[in-house]
Amino acid sequence: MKLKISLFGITKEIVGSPELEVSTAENATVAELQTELARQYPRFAELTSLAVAVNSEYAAPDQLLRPHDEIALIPPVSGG
Amino acid sequence: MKLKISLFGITKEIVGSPELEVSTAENATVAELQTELARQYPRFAELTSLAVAVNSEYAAPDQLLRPHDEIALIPPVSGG
Amino acid sequence: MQIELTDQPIDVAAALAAVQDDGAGAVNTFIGTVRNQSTGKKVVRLDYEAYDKMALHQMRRVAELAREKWPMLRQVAITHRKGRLEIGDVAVVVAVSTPHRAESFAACQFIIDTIKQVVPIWKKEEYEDGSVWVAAHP
Amino acid sequence: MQIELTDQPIDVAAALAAVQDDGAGAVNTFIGTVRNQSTGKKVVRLDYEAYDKMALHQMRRVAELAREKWPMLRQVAITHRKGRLEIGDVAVVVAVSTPHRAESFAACQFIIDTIKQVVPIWKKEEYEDGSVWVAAHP
Repeated sequence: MKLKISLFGITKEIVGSPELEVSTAENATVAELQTELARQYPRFAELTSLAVAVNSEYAAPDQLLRPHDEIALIPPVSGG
Repeated sequence: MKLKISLFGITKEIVGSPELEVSTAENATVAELQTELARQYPRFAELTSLAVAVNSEYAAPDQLLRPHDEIALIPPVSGG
Repeated sequence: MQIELTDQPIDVAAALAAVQDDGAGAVNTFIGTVRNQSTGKKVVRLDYEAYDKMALHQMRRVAELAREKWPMLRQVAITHRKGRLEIGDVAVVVAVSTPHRAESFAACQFIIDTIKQVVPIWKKEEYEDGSVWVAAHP
Repeated sequence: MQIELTDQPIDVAAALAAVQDDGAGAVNTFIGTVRNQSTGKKVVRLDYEAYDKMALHQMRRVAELAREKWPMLRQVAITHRKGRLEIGDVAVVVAVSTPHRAESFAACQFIIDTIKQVVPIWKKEEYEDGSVWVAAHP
């Protein structure tokens, strides 16, 4: 399936775009998505952390992804 | 010597005046003043505490008093 | 350091402005207001009486003590009200600025806690059926 | 509960007004401002980027979590700025009201500490000779 991933901050800079489309197996997990992204963008591995948010919540590694989920990469936050 | 004592809050109400004059021996201590006041105003003994301030500082019991000191009774404070 | 005792309504914005500092990333502010109840009784209003000279001196000392404990403290503003206050009125404002946030909380809390222990200001709570000098009796 | 994310200057007085409550005797406010330096480097300005929808959702969750931990919490107001900020600008305001003061400090500190951990907002510090996404790299 194709997943649209929203990008912010340094991940947006690394990819050079505010959005990214990734092809994964059906019912891929968050961990599988992370593995695929790390393969495509080696610079992600340099970050302190890189979480995945699904529908505005932080997602666990074993969470299953669906095509209509709102998915975003969350590099280390620094608000406040 | 004669000492002028400023009164506030409940001590002012007990005495019925914002100021009080007390006669003590020369070089009386804070503790001696407190004993004399307790004798004159038994209701002071009902208070949670009753400190003596000399020139805007809390005074220790053995501090010597002088006629020109600015002396005040400090019942339990409740500012803030 | 801005230390004030006033019988006029407290201007919180002025206290905040007083601690503004380009080297400070954190401002913590405590505002004490008059509640509509105290130990279960309905409060109608409050009267604060102050020993002005000593109150100002002791507030200054508390601020200095805070600066000794937190040397990175940038600015401190303390304003205490006196006289008659109605429900919701601001009785005291403490504002501090520090480079980082943890110290702003710690220093501000230390200042208000210490003010309540040492500054000669007395609060008389007025209820519908009487009044009492707070904390005077055990 | 008043939760906001804005690209306009933050109105601190509005946040304070939002937590006014006759049953609360204590208001604690944390204001985070842009410092002129960070880890020894001179900061010229900051750019804050936010994942708006999730940021608002997470700020709301932090406020709800605070209410679970401090059931006596009366009002909470959180406003975070985004976009370009200059030195001294307010980046975030957290204001809480509680009946007594200790809880106002604890709840406000919990909220700002947790915001800094979970709310998807990213700060880029601009120096005279470059810029960096704060905390992005170890």
